[in-house]
Formats: sequence, structure tokens, C-alpha cells
Amino acid sequence: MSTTLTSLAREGGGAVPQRIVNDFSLQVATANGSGSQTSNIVLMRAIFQMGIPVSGKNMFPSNIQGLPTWFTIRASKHGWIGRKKEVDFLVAMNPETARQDCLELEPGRVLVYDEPLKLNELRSDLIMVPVPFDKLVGPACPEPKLRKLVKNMIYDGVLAFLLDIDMEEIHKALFKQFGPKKVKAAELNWGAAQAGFNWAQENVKVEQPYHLERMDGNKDKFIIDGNAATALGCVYAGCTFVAWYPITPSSTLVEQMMVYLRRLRTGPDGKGTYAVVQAEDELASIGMVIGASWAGARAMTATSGPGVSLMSEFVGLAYYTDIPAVIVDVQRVGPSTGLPTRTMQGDILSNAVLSHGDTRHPILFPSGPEECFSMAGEAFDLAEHFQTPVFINTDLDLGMNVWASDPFPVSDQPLNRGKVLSSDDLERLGGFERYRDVDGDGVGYRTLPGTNHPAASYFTRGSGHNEKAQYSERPEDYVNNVDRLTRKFESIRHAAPRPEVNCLDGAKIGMVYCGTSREAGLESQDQLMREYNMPTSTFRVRAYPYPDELNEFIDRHERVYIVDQNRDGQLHQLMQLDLTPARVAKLRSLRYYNGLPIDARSITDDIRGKEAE
Amino acid sequence: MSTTLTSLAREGGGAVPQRIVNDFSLQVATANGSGSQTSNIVLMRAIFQMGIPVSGKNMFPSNIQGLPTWFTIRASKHGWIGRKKEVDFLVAMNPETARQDCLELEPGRVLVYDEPLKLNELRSDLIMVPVPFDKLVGPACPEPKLRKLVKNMIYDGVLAFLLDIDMEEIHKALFKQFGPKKVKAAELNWGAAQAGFNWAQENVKVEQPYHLERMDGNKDKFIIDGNAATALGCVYAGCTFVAWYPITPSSTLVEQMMVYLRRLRTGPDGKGTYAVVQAEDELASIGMVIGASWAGARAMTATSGPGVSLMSEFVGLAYYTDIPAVIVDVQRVGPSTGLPTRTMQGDILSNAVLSHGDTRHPILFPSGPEECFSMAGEAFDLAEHFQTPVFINTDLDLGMNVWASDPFPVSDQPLNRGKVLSSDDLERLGGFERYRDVDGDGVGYRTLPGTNHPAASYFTRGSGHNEKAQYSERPEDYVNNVDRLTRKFESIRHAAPRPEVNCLDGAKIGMVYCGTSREAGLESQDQLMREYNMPTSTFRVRAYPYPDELNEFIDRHERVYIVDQNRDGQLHQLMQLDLTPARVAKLRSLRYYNGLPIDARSITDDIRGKEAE
Amino acid sequence: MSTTAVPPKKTNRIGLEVLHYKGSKTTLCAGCGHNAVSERIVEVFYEMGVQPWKVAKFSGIGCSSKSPAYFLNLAHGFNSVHGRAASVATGAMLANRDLLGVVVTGDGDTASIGIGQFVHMLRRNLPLVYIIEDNGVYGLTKGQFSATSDYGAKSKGGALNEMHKLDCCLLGIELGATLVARTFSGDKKQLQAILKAAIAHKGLSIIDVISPCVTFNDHAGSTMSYAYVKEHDVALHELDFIPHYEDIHLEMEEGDSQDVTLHDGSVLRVKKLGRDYDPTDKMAAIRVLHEAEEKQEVVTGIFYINTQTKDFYETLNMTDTPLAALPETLTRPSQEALDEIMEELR
Amino acid sequence: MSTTAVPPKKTNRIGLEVLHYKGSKTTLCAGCGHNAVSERIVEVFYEMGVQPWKVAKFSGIGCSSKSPAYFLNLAHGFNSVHGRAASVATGAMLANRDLLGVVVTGDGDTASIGIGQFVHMLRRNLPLVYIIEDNGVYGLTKGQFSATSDYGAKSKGGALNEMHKLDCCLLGIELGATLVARTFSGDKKQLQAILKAAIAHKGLSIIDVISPCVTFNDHAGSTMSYAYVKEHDVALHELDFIPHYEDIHLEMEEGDSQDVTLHDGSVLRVKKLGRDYDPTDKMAAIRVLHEAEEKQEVVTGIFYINTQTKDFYETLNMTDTPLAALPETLTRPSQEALDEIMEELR
Ligand SMILES: Cc1ncc(C[n+]2csc(CCOP(=O)(O)OP(=O)(O)O)c2C)c(N)n1
Ligand SMILES: Cc1ncc(C[n+]2csc(CCOP(=O)(O)OP(=O)(O)O)c2C)c(N)n1
Ligand code: SF4
Ligand code: SF4
Ligand SMILES: [Mg+2]
Ligand SMILES: [Mg+2]
Repeated sequence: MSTTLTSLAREGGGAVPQRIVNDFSLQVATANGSGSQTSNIVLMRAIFQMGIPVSGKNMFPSNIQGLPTWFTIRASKHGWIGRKKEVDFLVAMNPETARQDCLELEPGRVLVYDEPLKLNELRSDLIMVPVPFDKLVGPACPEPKLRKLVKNMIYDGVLAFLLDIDMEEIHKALFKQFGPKKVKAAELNWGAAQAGFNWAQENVKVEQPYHLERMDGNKDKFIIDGNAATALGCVYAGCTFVAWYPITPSSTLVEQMMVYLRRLRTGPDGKGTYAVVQAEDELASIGMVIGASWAGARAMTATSGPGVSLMSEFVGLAYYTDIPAVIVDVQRVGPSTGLPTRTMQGDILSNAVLSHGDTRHPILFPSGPEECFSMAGEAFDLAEHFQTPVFINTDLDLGMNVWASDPFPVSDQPLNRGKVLSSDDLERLGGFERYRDVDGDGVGYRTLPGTNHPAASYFTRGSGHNEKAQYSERPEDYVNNVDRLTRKFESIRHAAPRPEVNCLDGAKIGMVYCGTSREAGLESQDQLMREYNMPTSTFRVRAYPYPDELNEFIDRHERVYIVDQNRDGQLHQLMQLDLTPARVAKLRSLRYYNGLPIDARSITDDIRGKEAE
Repeated sequence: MSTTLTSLAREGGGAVPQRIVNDFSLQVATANGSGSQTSNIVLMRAIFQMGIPVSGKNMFPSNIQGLPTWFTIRASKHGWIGRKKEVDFLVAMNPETARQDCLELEPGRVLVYDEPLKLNELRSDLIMVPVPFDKLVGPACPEPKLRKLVKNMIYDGVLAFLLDIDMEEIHKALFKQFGPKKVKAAELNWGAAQAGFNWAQENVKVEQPYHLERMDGNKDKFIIDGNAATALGCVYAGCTFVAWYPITPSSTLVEQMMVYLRRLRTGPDGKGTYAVVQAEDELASIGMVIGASWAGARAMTATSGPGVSLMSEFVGLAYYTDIPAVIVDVQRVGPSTGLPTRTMQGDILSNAVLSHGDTRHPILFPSGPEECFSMAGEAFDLAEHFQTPVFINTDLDLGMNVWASDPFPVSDQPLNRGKVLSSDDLERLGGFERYRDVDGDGVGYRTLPGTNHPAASYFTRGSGHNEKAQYSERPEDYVNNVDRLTRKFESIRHAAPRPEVNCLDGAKIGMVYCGTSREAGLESQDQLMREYNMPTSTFRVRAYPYPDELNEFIDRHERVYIVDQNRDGQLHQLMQLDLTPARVAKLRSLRYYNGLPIDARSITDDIRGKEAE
Repeated sequence: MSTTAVPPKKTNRIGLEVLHYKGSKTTLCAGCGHNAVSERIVEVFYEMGVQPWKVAKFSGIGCSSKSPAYFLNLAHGFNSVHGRAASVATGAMLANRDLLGVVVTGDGDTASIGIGQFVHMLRRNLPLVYIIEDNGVYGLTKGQFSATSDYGAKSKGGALNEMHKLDCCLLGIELGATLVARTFSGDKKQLQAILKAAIAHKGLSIIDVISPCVTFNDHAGSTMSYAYVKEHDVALHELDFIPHYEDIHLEMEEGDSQDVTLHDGSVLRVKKLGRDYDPTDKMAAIRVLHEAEEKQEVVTGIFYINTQTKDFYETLNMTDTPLAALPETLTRPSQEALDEIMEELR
Repeated sequence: MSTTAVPPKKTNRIGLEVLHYKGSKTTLCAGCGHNAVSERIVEVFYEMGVQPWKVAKFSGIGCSSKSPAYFLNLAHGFNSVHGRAASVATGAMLANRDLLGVVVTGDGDTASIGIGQFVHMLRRNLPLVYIIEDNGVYGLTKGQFSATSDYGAKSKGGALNEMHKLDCCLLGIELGATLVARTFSGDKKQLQAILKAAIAHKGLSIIDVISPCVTFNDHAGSTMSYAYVKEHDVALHELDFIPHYEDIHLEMEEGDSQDVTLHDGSVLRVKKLGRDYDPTDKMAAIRVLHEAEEKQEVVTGIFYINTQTKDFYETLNMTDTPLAALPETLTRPSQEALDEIMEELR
């Protein structure tokens, strides 16, 4: 009753499958800590090397070893690199999930599986390729202890055969992955991949539709995860101080930053032009960042939601006292013992209003590695120019998954270190008033401790001060100061990164999103047009406070869908606070919050559904 | 050139002042820690005893001794007990502020001052009463060390004469204030008051307009500060566990609660039916509260904004894990080294969305001591019934100032301890599923640790669980659970305290406010009607999530003014998130945020101005 | 004598099987020290005949903090936020003083982010068994050094730890814990004896279990690897736990053993091993830890025990009934009492 | 000799008057111990000839934490959040290693809410003068007990403190501070000598100054009142500070004095008073504090000093230029280097 390579007959499937080239998603189901990450990355990289637009998304559990993990690779000749909702091609290695995974496939899809799992007994409407991994791994890996790790490389070989990946590319990707220091391990794995390929070549007779062909879609691109990109961005933004506390999914940001710092920022004396402190917790790390910024360093921290919650009091202080800080929030699913390895844009609203009292904080929303890099620089410039904490909200999907990225450009602009007065300035001016809004933008001039001038010093304290930073509890001084902060926030609105807008002719509806929703948003725009002939404009918010352009965009369209990766529609809610009721009336909230990266099909279906209402 | 009691001539003033009875505000300006608080309370109490509606508001600095303090007493035969913007009668005792205070008075007002301050040299358009306090204090207080403290009681005597307060009432108030244990000190002070009265009787010849006459406006009332009222409310709500960390303006809540607990909740064995722990910080206090609630105690903490910020992570956990907690936030001006002794409704928005991820928390807004008492009970019932953290947002004005209060009624309803299953229940049911929404209200059933039944136990963890509280990272389980939490929040909307609505015939406009804005709001309603013939309806929100009645109210009026005591219009902003755009379009935000209690005149002027636009 | 009867299941003194003390299947790495600790807990609670539903389990966040799910499924458990299990447990134990509280946490959880709550918990002597599964790294976040990593230790990636170790036992002794011990997840017997003593002790017990992380801290260069600990482990004494319900006549063994009677009547017998050591002597305990650090020894055993100090329930003068179990009649004062207060304020 | 000339103003070795070291007028209570500490700071920084603008002042929240406003107005100051001055100071000092950092904080600030940051600061040995104005109460919030209140102390309202005191000096010694002292705000000479030593010491100095709160903790029954401290104060030794710039020939005084050379070449001369005490001996320091607690003595002096340990700048291997002063050319790597990295990732 089952369709296996030996039977060759495809039952229940119908017609011979059409050849589908460079347009499918492949999922590998394994267990955490089984070394499958290497095989998956090698596979993805080989496809990348073939010039095919590709993305890889890891859905992993919150443990170190043994729980189910799924890695999805999507190849798309159209360049759609968001998550694809359907799985076209499954590699089932994990006994714990194999049955369920198999049952969830659409009919006609391909299933490669570890032979002893006997998935052929479950369904007959799939194209099945059972592989005797355990038989193959023995000869490929004489050392029994290593077999578990090497076993996964075998499927790379099998897939190379099935999908038409050039084994040369597997070889190249594999040795790249292991690096020059681990040539031995690479060779062992290469043997395994070859074993898989050879076995498949000899044994697999089934026809399956999914194939890869070389193209030229990755010119100049390279593969990097968002956290590494942010890390590099910070290094190139001249960041000199980092305080952090480990937390998934942000740890690898700072860890990779340390590597880059050591490489790029060690002086001829062998000493670093930076300091990185692993603090005892997030309260300490933000405290250190605030202290360092106050004293003139370009300072940052990276964390996730639970860490931001702990930083709440301090961030409010920095807001009221005009102290820069860059806080990267690699968002994950809440709360603290929540789903730390699942993605979400769940901290938008709480970050925007973080801390007690009247506060408001700018947020940047990078959508891919290029922006992780460039927005790191923009965040520091904004933070120092406007003397205020600035959030960079990425998420697990962006931060921990690898992406094909365009080259990062190093900015040729000098760093914007903001309004800092030197002792010469003070000599010339005869003094300064820390909190005076001299330029009308809400930003005062500051001095750094250690400035060698008798007029340099001032005293920093919450809100109990006048323009001269002298102690004051006068009602007028308080109002004066917080009104200045409101003005400052308006100034930021005009200085923050501009949106990415894509208006289609004849579009009556629009779609607004931020960050990693970009890929699904653009793909959905394409689907709506191609499949339903519904021209839909897109507007990607790149920063909060929202740009004035958003008003125009809304005015241009009859209805605007706000796409959020969270339950409460937080991007939308901040708009409700910001926009006129007439504009708010045009907004429709679409929310995706199951912890998986958003996919285009869901948006398309939802918009279609709502438009049909 | 100056008008003093000796000159008797009133220059620049014009006509003989009209007699103004039981309708003025009196301010005493002293220095912190000088013992003036006693004199002021005695004065206020004496007026209270005369049956005149009265309020007292202390504007004090954030230090312990020596900085300027102002105490304002308002007598109002109409029962308006909000702050009055103008000062009618000033007692200037503090050399540091006397000149400024004097200059700020409106012409024709009365100024009692310490003679050496020579305020008569400053203005001639006031009714001035210089008092030689230092000459009077010597005979009244032989002990030089005590003179500083006693000196202030002299002005009580002087004012008794000027304002027609019966000295009997001063005597009664004074001995009440000192209590039976400090009779000696009371007598000393009584001597000083008499000295002041006698001196005034002999020396003051000036006529001044402000007078007090007995009336019957305080039937059954008593004097209490909001923190004491909340404390009593918690004691009567059967609260068994308190963890706290001192912070102005909430410390006196727990301190008074400890006194009441000792008095009312000590068993025959001499042991308490409660535990109060002064924790090391707010992270610990909320952690203890959550632990205690989880284990079945009625548990609470009291703090202010900085403390709430620190509780952020934990409150998110409690939200996601369905654990009750009552958090009293006695709001003050932000941020942490802000103006801790000034009032503000500044934590509404941040409390509502506290913590990372999708969260939403109910807030109760008591407006006076009666509600501090009753809402404490309601908060515990809501928290336990809905298994969620509940905020009670009072503020410094309510918490630390004394108010004339109507009697507190002890509820005759049994406590609502929520859906807790006993071992008998478990026996009957055969088991339970912790997070199943059995009743459709979003609230599951829980068991307490220690429940003697093999089916009782469950494991509490963030959001990584299914309905049975088993570990799960399945996307569906997450969505299922947080959708239940959304339903739960809707259930709370219908169970939370109802609004206080006061619709006037023919009113085209309305006013919405919460908490301590009540007094100013009602007085402004009266002013708008009397002075401008503008009928204005009022709607006092008593809880967030907002009641459905708010929609009807908005629909009934053309424009609705939302009155906020904060810069960003937080009450208004939460409405923007909640209401339809059409309704939001009718809202106008009015914001008062200089740290002083809101006053009616400012609202009236602003509404008048906006309506004239 | 029926021949068809199945052999009677082994049960403990309250009639429960060891099965009733088990937890869910572990999701920790194979070989992780933490798993051994969970196993010992199962055994010891079974052997002592503790009612599992009288136990409450607490943790913060980390691999170690997952452990409470892997023992005593019949007890309520609370996996709270990172570093704050101490406060949650404190609240719960005050709410229900009849519970037997067990905290299982990590070195990162306790000594880094949680050190504030740890320090203040130490001052209260609230009856609680506080177990640190100490591996010198942050396991769950993949191998960063924690505050208990030794100076000079090498990470898996080769980085050198240049911070001095924070010794939770030393803090425990200095700041008020009344039973302080260190042991090794691989030392079945010692760990069991210490756990039993902690269960019998009515006060705060701190048990620092060196519990190697096979994935991130079991390499050469680590001072927390199985190999290193086995090599450097020096037992301070031999421990025997004689439970109160076992009617054994205790003969004093002269000279080389010391008996400490615990609150429930059980006896901890401390047998000399080489050195003279009195675990009720605070300064001696401090000295031994300092010496161990200098000599780079992993000294294990019960450093300090004090059965004389007030516990936190006494300090707070709390009623004997668990607060959670008080009826409304005892927690709501009368209208009359309120009337009286209002009258005073009139 | 002109008769009309004003007398020359007294200046220090860098030509500044004492006026240049003053702060704003205090808003603390008359008689508050904290005011005396501010006065000593003014004197000592003046006498040492420290450039005031090279100093950075830090605090948390509390009466004590207001103090930085009352000395050295020419220095930048930062009144941060409650209990977290340590982290703010750490960040600032790392940003600019040329600063002389002074933290002034309270016992509530440090030992209650701030204990976590305090403990971890102790482990880093970052050069910083950390002063605890210790009055055993929360002054600013009106007299609650703090974690440094003694067991058995009575509050002004008559409540008994039933918690054991947390000794910040003990923690300092145990956990890594390299100069640890206790003194009394009323002991002008000792406080001055200790402050000077701390300024000369390149490492973390913890100075616990018993600084009575006249408003809330100066009554009978308090163990932190002026009267109590005066009566129970036992000096461990007599301290003389001989600054490096004063070219004084130091004769060893035989037997009853010990010289410690500080990082800047200044010498701390420790003169015996009754007992033999070597402040470089860690265990001795720990012992003396334990004994003092038992005897209910307030032992004052420099308990511990260690001039040999790496400071945090060395541990981090930081460049000598303050990070805040690094030019863009040194903080922004080249496009070529980035191209190389991207190529590696291709
Ligand atoms: C506020 C917060 N910060 C950081 C984290 C991330 N985090 C989870 S576990 C952990 C460290 C765990 O180390 P340890 O307590 O030693 O446990 P182990 O995994 O080694 O057993 C960290 C940093 C978190 N969950 N919450
Ligand atoms: C987060 C937070 N919690 C509580 C407070 C209130 N608070 C201000 S100062 C203080 C205690 C100060 O005590 P201490 O540090 O000993 O200083 P002292 O006033 O005694 O000099 C407290 C609890 C606060 N400002 N912030
Ligand atoms: S990573 Fe380490 S601590 Fe975590 S489960 Fe694995 S071995 Fe244990
Ligand atoms: S209250 Fe106490 S600590 Fe605060 S200023 Fe007054 S005396 Fe000093
Ligand atoms: Mg660990
Ligand atoms: Mg103090």
C-alpha cells in the first residue's frame, strides 16, 4: 500500500509530477544537538552557491539536546525568502516527530526518511524515499562515537542527488563550514555526503518534481545571520562599550561582536579600543551602558524581552536625563519562561512606552542583515545626537537565522557624536546650560566628565532640575523640561530612517508592516496581484516615531492592513496613538503570533478574506 | 507705604472687603521638618469639627528637613475639596520663600507673616498681619530647644482669631492629634496656640474678609489619608501576605497597614494571621507576592512608579501564568530621581501594558478614601477570580493627603477566592486541566500546593504549555493560551467597578477622568454651568479595561474632554487603543502635569477656551 | 500463600512506590550532572517517606531550573523567572508553612542575576532546601562563564576566565544559612545524606552540588568537569543520616564522630576523615573554604549546621495555621472594630 | 611690603583654593553624619591637590546619595537610580579610565536593593572610591531598618530589628575589594587618612562610614547613634598617610608600625594600637570582623589592603586612551577589512 523507491509505482498521486525548478521549500526534521545544523547549513550554502535565492529557518526547542528541531530551506527563483507555509519536501530523521510530520504533508509531496521509521505504512499519497542511514553511516564513519553526528551529512548527499545539487558545491560549502582548522572533520563528513549521494544514485529510482538549477540570483551576496550583521554594524559604528547578559536569541550578537572586535579593533599595543563586560544581569548591563554613554563612550547592550523589562527603570531615567543608549532587542515569544526559541515582534508597544511616568522611546526596525548593519550606525547617531535611548527591535527570525545579504556599505559620513562641548567650546562660550533648548529641537548641549574646564561640570539627576541642571522642584521647571522632551521626540520623527514604500498603480488597499514581515509582505503583494488581480501597495515602517509619509500613504488608499507579528497588533496600536481618528478608521489589523516566522500565504488569504467581506 | 495692622489703613485695595464665609483657601508656607505639619493638621481638623467641608494638601520637598513646604487648607461650603488654584490667605513662615510667595498673591488677599520678614516692604495691596512669633514663643515655651516646633502652633491661635475658629475646637483637635500618650507636648502646644490667639485678640485691628462659620457638612465623616484607607481596605479584604519595599509616597500605606494588622489581626495565641515582609527590593517583593498568591494567600504589595518598573518582568510572568496579585501604585512624578513628593497619574499606560510580549493588566482608580477602602476588596476579588495581577492606581495626592471621608462599609459578601479546587473537588471530578477554559470566561481552575490529592499537582511555567499545563512548544498551544488570556481580559471588562456618570440635561459636551481628578472635575462641571451656562456631563472611569458605558457616554455627546494628570494623556491614549475611531474622533485631551493636584479652574478655562475655538 | 499473587510492590513507610516520586522524562543532555541530582531527589524523598503533595518545587531559568519537572510530579512546581526563585519560594512558604519547599537552581541563576535575592534569603532562615546545580557555566545559553567559574578556568572555546569565583557556600555561612554543604552530583552517597539532613532541618539549607555540564564545561581546562572534580574532591567527613522514625539505638562512637540532632529528631552523624572538623563552628567553616580555594581542592561535606537559630516563621510571629488555609472568619475583622477606628478618626 | 595687598589666598599644590572643592549648600538635616563626610571629602581632595574636573561623582538614591551635590561642584555628578550606582560608575569609569571615580551611597542603597550590583562590583577591582554612608536606616524614606541594622537594635518607633546585620566590609574582603575600611563620620582624622589612601589606591576601595541619622536613628536603643558609636568605637590602628609628592624621608618605626606603599607612591603608615594586625592578611581581616560582631564593638580602621591584584582595566586588556577620547580613526575599521569578512562569508 505504500509508495517507496522500490515499488516505483506512485499510487493516489495521479499525474506524473511536473518538474518544479528553484521554487519549493524543504524541511529537515531532526533532534536538537544531533549535529544536523551543520548539514542543513551546508545544504543551504550549496544552493546559495548555485546562484539560487535561498533562505534557511531553524525552528528549534528551548533545550540543548534531544528535543525536536525543524530546519526549513526555501529556494525561490523569484527571490521570495520569507517562510513558505507549506512544506514541499520533508526529510524525516527524528523518530519522535516523524509520524506527525509525515501526516501533515500535502498529498503529492516528497518525503525522505530514515528507513526504520517505516513511514511508508502511514500514507500512500506521498513520494517516499526511505534511506538506510544506519547502514550507510558505518562504512562512512569507522568511529562509532561520531556516527550520530555524521549521519546527518548523509542526507546532504542523498538530497544532492535528488535535487540536482552539484556535489562540488556540497564539497565547497562543507569545507567552508568546517573552516581550515577542522579539515579532518570536514573530510569525514565529506565521505558521508558522498556515501549518501552514491547510495541514492544507485538505489533511488523514484521520480520527484523538485529540482534545482544554477541561476545568477546571488551576485555579490554572502550569507550571514542578523545578529552577526548587527554586531558588525556596531563595530563599524565605532561602538566602544558593550555590557550584556546572555539571553537567547541575542547572545550570539555579542558573542560574534567580541570576535569581530578582537579582529578589527585591537590596536598595535595589542589592547582593545573597546570594553565588553558580561554583567551580572540586565539591570547592571543597562546601568553600565548609561554610565558609559554619560561619560562619552558609544555604548550599547543587546538583550531580549525579559532583559528589556528589567531595564525599565533605568531606561526611564536615561530618557528624562538625556543620556544616549543603544539597546538591541532581539525579540522572542514572552514571557520569561515562555518560548525563548520562537520568534515574535512582541515588544514594540512596551518598548515604546517603557518605564513609569511619561516616556517615549524611538525604535528602529531592521528587516534584514543589510539593515542590521546600517541601522546599528543610525541608532548610535540618533542616540548620541538626540541624547536618548534608542531601541533596535530585531527578532529571533532575523537574528538567529542565516540570510543571503547584499554587501554592507561602510558609511562615508563622520559619526554623529551629537552636541558635546569641549573645553575650547566652553572657553569660547563662557559656559553652558545643560538642558536649554538652544536650537529648538529639544536637544541641549552636554559636556563629558573629565573636560578640563571649570565651567564643564553639571549634575545629572532625574527630573528635579531646571535648565541649568540645578536642583529644582518648581512645577514650571518640570513642565518646561518634559515639554522639551516632547519636542525632542518630534525632532526624532523627522530624523529617523525613512520608510520603504511601494505603491502600485490602481491600488485601493495598502499593507503596512515592519522588520522581518517585509519578505512575507512583498510576496503577498505579488500573490494578491498575480492570483487575485488585487493591486496592493506596501509601506514598510523603518522606525518609530512613525514618519509623516505614513499619513500620505493612508490617505492614498481606501483601506490599509497593518501586519503585526504579535497578538495585540502592537504596530497598529502605536498608530492608533499617533494618527488622526480619520486615518485610524482606515486601518485593519492582521496579527500572526504562533511563534513561527510570518508567511505570505497567510497574509494573502486574510486580506482576500477581509476584502471579500 | 505698607499695610500693616498698626497702620490699619488699607491702601490700593479699594472697597472694604466683603465677608467671605466658608469658601476660601489658606496656605501655610514653612520649612520641612519644622513641625508645621502638626499645626496644619490641627487647623484643618478644627475646621472639620466645625462641620465645614475642608481639605488639606501638603506640597513638600524630597528631603527631610529644611526645604520649603506649603500646606493648603481649603474650606468650601459647597463641598469642593479639590485644590483651589488661587491662594486667598497666606501664612508666610519660611524666610526662603516668603518674598516669592508674597509676590504671587492676588491683590486684596490676606498675608499673615513672621514679622522680621518685613513683607510689608514688598507690596501694599494686600491685607497684612505681621506676627512677632519669636517674641511670643519665649513665654509660651521655656525650653529653647522646643521653640522651633512650638512656634508653628502660635499661628493656629492667630488664625483662630482671624478666621473665627472656636478655640475649643483647636483644643480638641490638638489633643486628638497628640493622643493620650503625649499630653505634655499637647499642653505645651496648647499654650502656644492660646498665646497666638491672645496676642491677636489684643493686637490685630485689621479687617479681613475670610471667615468660618459652623455648618453641618461633615456628618458621620472622619479624617483619613488615602494610604491608611487602602491599608484598612486590604486588612478588611482578608489580605494575608504583604511584601514591600519602602518608597514615597507608598511607604505609609504599608506602615499603617502593619499597625492595623497588629491591632485587628492578632489571634488569641498572640500570633498574626498574616505575614508582612520588608523585602530587599521591589523585584523581591513582587516575587514573594506571586509565590504567596500561587500558594493561596491573598497577597499584595504597594509601591510607586520606580518599583513598578522593576516588577515588570515578574508581572508579565504572572499574567501569562494566571497568578493573582494586587499591586497598589501610589503614583508620583517620574522618573526615579524625579519629584518623588509631587503627584501625577503618570503610570496608567505603562502599567496597562507592563512587561514584554503581549500583556494587558486591569487597573482600578479610586478617587477618595472610601474607594481606597472598597476597591482594595474589589481588587483582591478580581485578582483571585480572574487569576491575574490587578493594579490599584492611586497617587500622592490621594495617598498622602488627609481627606474627610464618609464611613467605610464592610462588604457583606463573602470573599471571592476564585476557582480553586479542593481535594474533594478533585475526588469528585477525577482530575482537572489547569488552563482549560471550562466556563468560557478565559479563567481556568487551579489547585493550591499542599492539596492532599494525587491529581492536585500541576507545573507552572510561562507560556510553554498546553491546557493541561504540560510542557509544549507547539504553536497551536501558544495561540490557544494567549487567546484565552484575551478572552479573560474581556471578562474583566464586565466585572470591574462601574463608572460614576453624571449626565446633565442638554449637555453637548462631556468630561471623562479618573481617580483624584474627580473633585476638580465635578467642581469644573459646576463652574461651567454656573459661570458659562455650559451644561457638561461627567464620566468617571473607575477601572481599566474601560466599561461599555463609556461608548454610550461618548455617543450622547458631541465632544468629550479626557482629563489627564500626566503629560501624554495616558487615560486618553488607552481609549485610543480601545474605542472605535469614530468615538476617538470625539475625544479631546486635556493634560495637567506640573506635579500639583489638579484644580477645577484650569479645566474650566481650558474647556471654555477649546469650546470657543 | 497464594502462588498467583504478583510480588508485592516495594513501598516506603507511607505506602508509596518510588514511581510516585518520579517526574517527567528529562530533556537535559544525556550525562548532565543535573539528571543525577534529580534521581537522588527521587530516591531520598521516597526513602524518607515524604508526602509528595506536601512538597513545593521552585526554580528560576536554566537547564538546572528545568529539573523540578523531572522529579516529584505529584508536587506542585513553579519554574519562575531567571534568578528570582528565592523570592517566589519565600512567598509560597510563608503562604503555606506546612509545605516542604525545594528550590533547584543554577549557578548563573543564583550567583549572577540572582545574587541579590540569594543574599537576602540567606538572612532570613526560612525553612527551605535550596539546591544549586553548579556547573560553572550558563548551560542553557550555551556556555558562558558564570560567577562560580574558577579563576583561570578555560571555556570550551578556549577563553580564559579572569574573574575570581564567588563561593555560594561561603556566603551562605557568613550571611545566615543554617545548613551549608557542598557535594558532587557523582557522589551518590554523600548527596543522599546531605539531602536527607536538609529535609530534616527546619531552617535554610544551601546545597551546592557540583554538577558538570557535559556539553559546555566538561573539557580539559575546565575545573568543573567530571574528571577534574573526581580528582580534586576531598571529603571533609563521612556523613550518616539516621532518620527519626527508624528506631535505632545510637551509640556514640568515641572521638572520631559527632552527632547533630536535627529538628525532627533525626540524627546526622559526622565521622572524622583525617581532620578534626566541627560543623557547628562557623569560623572553622569559613577557614576550611578559604584553605580549599588556596589548595585548589573541591572540599565536600556539610560545612556548617546550626539548629539553634530562630526560623523566619518565628521571627515573623506567624500563626501556626498556613495563611492560605485561614478561614474568612479569621482574616476579616468586624464592622465594630472598623467603627471604632473611624470614631477615633472623627 | 605693600600694606594694601590682600592676604594671599591659601591654595593647594595645583593652585586651587578650598572653595574650588566645595559643593552646593546641603539640604540634609543639621547634624546628619553625611554632612561631615562631605566636608572631609572637600578637605581631602583639596589637600591632595586632585583636579576637581578629573573627578566623577556617582550615587544612587537616598539622603546619602544626595551628598555628591554637596562637594566638588566642579566635578560631574550623577544621581542615578536606587541601588545601582555601582553599574553606572562602572560604565563611566570604563568609558574614561582617566577619571577618579567616587561613589557615595547609603546602606539601604548598597546593602538592600543594591546588594547584587555591590557583590559583582567587588569582584572586578575597578579603581573606584566607594563610600557607604551607613546609618542603619533608610533616612530618605523615614526610618525603616536597613540590612546593616544590628540584630536587636530598636527603631525610633520602638520596633525591634530581628534580622542579622549584613556587613559590607566582610563582603568586600571576601569578594575582592582591595582596600576595605570602616570609620566613623565623627572621626575626622581617621576618615581623612582613609579617604587619602583610597584616592591613592588604584583598585576598588570600600569605605563604610558609620554616619548617624540624627532624625531617625540617633535615639537610645539604636546601635548607630552618635553616642553608641562613640562608646563602642575601637580603632584597629592609627593611620598616617604620607603623600608621594611630599618629599618626606620615611623612617621605619620599629615593631609597632607597618608601611604599605600605594600605587602612586604614597605610603600608608599603619601604627599599632594594642593589637598586632597586618592589613594585608585577608583571614585576619575576616576574623577581626567576626570578633567585633561578637563583642559588639565598632572596630574601625583599614581592615584589608591589597596592592598586588590586577585592576579591571588590565583584566579587560583595554587601551590606555580613555574610550571616550578615541578618535574615529581608531574606532571605525576599514572598508577593506569589511570586504574581507564578507568575502569569507560568500
Ligand atoms: C532576565 C533573563 N536574562 C537572561 C535569561 C537567559 N538565561 C536563561 S538560563 C540562563 C543561565 C542559566 O545558567 P545556570 O543558572 O547556571 O543554569 P544551567 O543552564 O547552567 O544549569 C540565562 C542567562 C533569561 N531567561 N532571563
Ligand atoms: C526603586 C526604588 N525603590 C525605592 C525607592 C525609595 N527610596 C529612596 S531612598 C531609599 C532608602 C535610602 O536609604 P539609604 O540608602 O540607607 O540612604 P539614607 O537616606 O539612609 O542616607 C528608598 C527605599 C526608590 N527611590 N527607588
Ligand atoms: S547544556 Fe549542560 S547543563 Fe544544560 S542540559 Fe546539557 S549538560 Fe546539562
Ligand atoms: S533623615 Fe537622617 S540621613 Fe537623612 S538627612 Fe536627615 S539625618 Fe541625614
Ligand atoms: Mg550553570
Ligand atoms: Mg541609610
